[in-house]
Amino acid sequence: MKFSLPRFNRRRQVAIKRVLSVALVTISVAHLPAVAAKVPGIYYGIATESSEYCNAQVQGAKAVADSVNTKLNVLVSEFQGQKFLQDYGAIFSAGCKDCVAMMDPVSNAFTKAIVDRASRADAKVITFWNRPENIHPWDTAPQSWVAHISFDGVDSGYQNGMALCKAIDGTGGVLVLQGVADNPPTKQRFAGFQRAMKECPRMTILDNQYADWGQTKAQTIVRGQLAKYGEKVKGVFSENDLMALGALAALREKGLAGKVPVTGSDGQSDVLRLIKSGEIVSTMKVDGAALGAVSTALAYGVATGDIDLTKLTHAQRSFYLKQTLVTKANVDQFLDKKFDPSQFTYQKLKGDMWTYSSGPITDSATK
Amino acid sequence: MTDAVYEVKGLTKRFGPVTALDDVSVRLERNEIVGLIGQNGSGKSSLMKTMAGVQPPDSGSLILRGKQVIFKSTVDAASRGVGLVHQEQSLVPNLTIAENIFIDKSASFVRHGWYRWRELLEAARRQLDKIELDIQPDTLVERLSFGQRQMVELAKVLALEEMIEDDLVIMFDEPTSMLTSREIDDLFKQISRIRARASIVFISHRMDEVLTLSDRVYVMSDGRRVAERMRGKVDSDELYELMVGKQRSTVTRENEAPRSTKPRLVLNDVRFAADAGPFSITVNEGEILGLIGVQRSGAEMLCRGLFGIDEMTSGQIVLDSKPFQPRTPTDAVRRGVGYVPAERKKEGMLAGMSVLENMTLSFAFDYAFGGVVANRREEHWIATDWARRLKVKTPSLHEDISKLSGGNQQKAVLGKWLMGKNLRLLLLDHPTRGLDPGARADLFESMRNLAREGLSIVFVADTLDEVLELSDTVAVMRDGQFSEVFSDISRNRPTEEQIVRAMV
Amino acid sequence: MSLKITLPIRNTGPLIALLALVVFFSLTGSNFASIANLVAIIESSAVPCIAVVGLTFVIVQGSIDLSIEGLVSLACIITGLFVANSVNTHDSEGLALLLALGSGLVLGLFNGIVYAKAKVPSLIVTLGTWFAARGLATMLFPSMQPQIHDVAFLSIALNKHFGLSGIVYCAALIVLAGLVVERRTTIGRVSYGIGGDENLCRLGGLHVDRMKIAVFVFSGVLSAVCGVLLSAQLGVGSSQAGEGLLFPSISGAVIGGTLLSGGRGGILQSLTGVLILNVIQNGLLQIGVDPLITQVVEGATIIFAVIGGSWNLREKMRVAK
Amino acid sequence: MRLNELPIGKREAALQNRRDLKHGQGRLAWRRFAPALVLAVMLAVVGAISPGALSAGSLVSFSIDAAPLLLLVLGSSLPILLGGIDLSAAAMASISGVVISLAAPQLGSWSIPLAVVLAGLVGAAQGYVHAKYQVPSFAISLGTLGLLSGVALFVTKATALPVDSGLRVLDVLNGSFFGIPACVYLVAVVWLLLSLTLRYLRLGRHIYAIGTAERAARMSGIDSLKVRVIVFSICSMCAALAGVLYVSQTMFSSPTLAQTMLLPAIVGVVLGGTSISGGIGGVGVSVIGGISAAFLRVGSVVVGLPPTSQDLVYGVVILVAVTATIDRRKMGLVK
Repeated sequence: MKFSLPRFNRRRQVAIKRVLSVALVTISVAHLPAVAAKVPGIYYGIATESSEYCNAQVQGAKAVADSVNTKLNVLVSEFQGQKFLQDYGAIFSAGCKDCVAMMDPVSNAFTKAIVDRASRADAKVITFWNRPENIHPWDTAPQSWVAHISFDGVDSGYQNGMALCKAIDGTGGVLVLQGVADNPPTKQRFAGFQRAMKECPRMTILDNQYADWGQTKAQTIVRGQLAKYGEKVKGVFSENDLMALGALAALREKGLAGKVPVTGSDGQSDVLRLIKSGEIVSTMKVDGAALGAVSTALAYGVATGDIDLTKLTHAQRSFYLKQTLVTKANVDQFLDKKFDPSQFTYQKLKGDMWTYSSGPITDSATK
Repeated sequence: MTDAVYEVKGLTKRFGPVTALDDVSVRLERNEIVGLIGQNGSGKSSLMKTMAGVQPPDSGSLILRGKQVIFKSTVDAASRGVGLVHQEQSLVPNLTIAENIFIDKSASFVRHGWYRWRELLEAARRQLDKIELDIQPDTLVERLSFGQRQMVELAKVLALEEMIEDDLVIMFDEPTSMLTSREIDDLFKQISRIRARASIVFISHRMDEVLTLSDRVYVMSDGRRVAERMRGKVDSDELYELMVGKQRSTVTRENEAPRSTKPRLVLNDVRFAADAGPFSITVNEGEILGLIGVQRSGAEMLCRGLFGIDEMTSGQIVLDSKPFQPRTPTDAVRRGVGYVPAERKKEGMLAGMSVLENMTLSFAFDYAFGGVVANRREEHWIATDWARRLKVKTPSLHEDISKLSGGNQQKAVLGKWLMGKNLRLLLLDHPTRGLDPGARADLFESMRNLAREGLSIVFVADTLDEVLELSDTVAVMRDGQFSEVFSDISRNRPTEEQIVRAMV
Repeated sequence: MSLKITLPIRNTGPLIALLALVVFFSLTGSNFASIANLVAIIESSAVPCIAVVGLTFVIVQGSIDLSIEGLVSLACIITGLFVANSVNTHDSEGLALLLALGSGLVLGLFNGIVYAKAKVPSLIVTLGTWFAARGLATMLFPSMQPQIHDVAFLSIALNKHFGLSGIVYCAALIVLAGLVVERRTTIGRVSYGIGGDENLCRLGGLHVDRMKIAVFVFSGVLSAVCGVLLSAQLGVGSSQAGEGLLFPSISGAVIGGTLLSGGRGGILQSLTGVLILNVIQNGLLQIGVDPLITQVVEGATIIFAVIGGSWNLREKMRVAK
Repeated sequence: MRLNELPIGKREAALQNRRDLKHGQGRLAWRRFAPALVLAVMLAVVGAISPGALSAGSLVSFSIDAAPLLLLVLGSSLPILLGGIDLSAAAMASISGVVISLAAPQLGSWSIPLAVVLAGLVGAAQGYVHAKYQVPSFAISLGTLGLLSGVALFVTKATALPVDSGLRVLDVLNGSFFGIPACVYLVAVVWLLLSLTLRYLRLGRHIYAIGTAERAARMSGIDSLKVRVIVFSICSMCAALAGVLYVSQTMFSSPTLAQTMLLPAIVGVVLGGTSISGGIGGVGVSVIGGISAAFLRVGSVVVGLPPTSQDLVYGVVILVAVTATIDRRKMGLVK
């Protein structure tokens, strides 16, 4: 840095001082722990920090990381695949042999690209949710794409659908709120719902909109739909909890909260509370903590050589995690469930990694 | 000599290296009109600005009604009865007349940031009545004609009358430079009216105005006050010498050799959108056609029409014996027609870009390799050459054009067109506006030379002198038409009276 | 009289476009015109309208405020955390409002000062503040989304008076206040002056910088208000409540005829624009087009709306950036 | 038109020019390097904290990531130089990717020129509507943005389509020559072409003129309609190329592939010192700004900033950088 430029005035000095001070902060941040770590680093990618589900993942991952006293670095995509592609790209290329990376690539489009970079850097990577069905860990990057873990979206859609069906006594038109149009979970959960409709023939779709997983947008849409269909609206099927909350807010305005059943998915604690109070019918509780812990442990194990990648079956490299439908019946056991790091230590998990699995991912599902 | 209303002593003002005012002292008696003359950049304007609180002096003192004062701003000055009618207009375009009149006055009807529209408008109405300007005070200024705006400027200053008990000091910075003769008369009426209770300083380029109007005249030349003359004891030629430093170029012109009779531009019952026309006239190669008329007489429209700005509705134009139908300026320029607009700042020059960039804007690619790839060296060379020939005074061609004086800007704009290899016709709309006599003389000289070279020129004149001095043919305009055309005037010169009669 | 002054009679295009849209949807959409639906439209427009009021002053001055989204989110999460909620023990509307609006005020002030005094283009300043505020909002977000329990607070959104929620009345109030400021105060009028010709205003001895700072503060506070109201509407404190509010607001202003170049338009025009956008969205919902082409139609409609809107402004040599 | 013999010789003029330039521009000189300085500081800081980030390997991967953004920045800086803006660029990149993946089976590599040409046409249309009907570019491009992303969603039925890697061009783009990724060359070429255009072609001059004072520019015979059409079409073509690069990286096309690149692109242009109000700046500096914009984001990750603080830092750094580097004298009024 040339500090003696011609006509170098105060403001610019200040500016650079600021930049440097930022730098110093970051230095202190960057050099915190990293004692006796067996792997260069653990990089866990989440969508956003303002989501309970994401934070749960971090908790789980952190529990494992701590148990092997390695620093856990958290990356945030802000729902931008490009960002992850670049961020992980940068980390990998900065020298990342055998470092551990878990992330949701946000969209199918980025999965392969990220995996390729990982394998080029010989890092160990596990992906969630988004995987094009024509590629698999074992055929694309056997050595570094450890596994793809997901929750069964079709199942979620199906079970919530059935719950809704029950809540409306099997008859009536419902509103469907889908997530971001080109996300696999959007399609999977919808597919599941359609399956439910087959078994519940008199439940019909009044209207079907994309609310992009968003609370505010869902509220606006449902508000409009209520205006359009009024009494005809018997229920709302929402593909995630945030949209369910938005829908609920719209219903409240009409004083319909509790009268018109709503379903969500994810199992946010506030939604659980609403299930107890009866304003929401059901949600699919996905265990973020487990996802974080299992994926981290698995990748870490492979990176350190405790687990031999070549010995893993396909079912062990592409599988769903357990999820449970929460309804008023079983809500209590989830409500006061506290997160307990001790059950998510690497040592604990290494043995029974796949007890959390609910079976392999069938290709047709990711369609 | 006893009771000076306003007096400045040893005023000095510097802008960086330039000394705009150098130890200037001026006195202003009660109810007196003082004329202030000098070339552009001689310091007249800076003197006024300093006296009106636009800018603080570096040294020297302002003494108002016997007390020394320091103006924090124009508002401050106004509140003490010192007002300035700006040369560059000071009206905010998208505010109403009323607001503009009272914008710089702590008036009672805008208290604590709250407007009282009705009172504001009534007050404004009164001001406008004073100057017999019949426009709603709630019209946006941007809808007004130039002259009207000038009048509002005046009203803005006259509004001080009600606010101050003491005598006012009102300064006019070239108020007439862009007005039609009729508007000038109104203005003078106002000035003589308000002198009853105000002392007035008056700047103008037009010697005659200054001499008729003022009791005393100060002459400025490069930042210094070079002379003071009482009315009656003045010889205009002497003053002229004092300010310009050379003898006045005489209006009478030697007979010139008859020019080619090859027609360059032929108009046949041409009408333009803004109901101007029908025009029928022929301009030969190397002929200078001078248009004159009161404002709105259509001279401007003719120019703008020929340049493709106003739509042509009927008739046909022939340029160089080929039909010519300009829909946009681009068409016109492509056929070698150039236009020097009256509103230089808005339409003529690209403020913020360098003189060079301005001059090479239109025709740089006449010199480009294969007409495609710019030949920067060549164009710079040509531009430098023209800048010299037109006597553009600038530290360098890379100077921001808006930093130049009006005259030099105008020359640069002219230069832009002269860069053209096949320029056939040049249209100039009030080319001498805001130019000092020196620059004006330079401009006219170049125009004559260009004509001698075969370029045809159509120009809208400000004054009779101009048309008579420059044109071969004079077309007098009235209500959007030629009311009379005097051709070949270098031989049989019409009298001023003839022309004026045709104008009004 | 003051109306005549500030309503530019020349440009009624957007209004016509809006009416055209309403008519069109009423004819095609089964019950677009139903009271219930109009209420729905109004309810959804309320918050954007508030945002655009503040924004309009900024734009009229010829500058821009991108920080809206950030400020809204920040205010929303702050409110969620300080009224009675599910994640902590705070329970004080007063404190919540104070902090939420305070945050808007401070950041708005920051925008204004850096822009007016440090002479940084407003676009950059507010872009910076946008991200900064978003960062703060995420930092504040606890491990789970705070549910608001404070019934009194929620009633702003839930209790209906004559079929409209308190939010709509807030919006109406703010719009009226905005109109008064726009037309009857120096800040409002001088803002136009600044948009028209800043130098002349300075020459006229007006406190231009103060006015600039003032409007940014105004915009900041109003954004914060949006945040608070959204938290009431959603019943939660969300750190992403603002997402997707910026572009609708700006486009609303632009479509309505408040030119980004400054000095033109005003609150009413901007509101027209916002309404146009909301009517389009709702209308498409009503006539039930395939959700996937909704965006297409929206885009197309915006284009035609602006063309129609600026149609009668067209004239030779006019400059539109 | 000549009056008499030239009073000044070519050589003399040239010499004088050189003198003038030295004298006149010297004072502004450092301003032109300010954006580069900012970048240097960033590099220095990041390098100091995690040296690995500046290793050849990471620079290569960084350049691959930055390449498409740079193309977007280059494209977007032209409309901004005009004093307008094109919000549709990012969406254009996405939809070009879609076009490629749809056309690839039939056209193979030819699907890429097809995409670029299509983009050019759409851009031209956009420019035409903007200029002809005198609609603010902000509004019109906002509409186009919605239109394009909508169409992209619709034609793909909102799915990410694989691009069967039979496209030799993509393979070439993914390759590298002399250790430098091919896409970098692509960016370099575009950058060179655009800077030369701005400096030596009519178009360039006219862009600056319009950006500075459109009315006066037209009065000098500049056809602003034509210029706008060309500029917006160039911008869209650059965006399309960016789309090509995105596809080449992911071998997938998604209707939302580049959606989120709208702001970074504009930030890049501004960091490069191009003034939003038009007329000042150029692609030469924009490219540096683009690199800074991209590096800032990646850098904050590499140095291990806690994610919560990344947005904050991003905002603050942009603010500080611009505050420190913009040339206020040239900008006149700051809006």
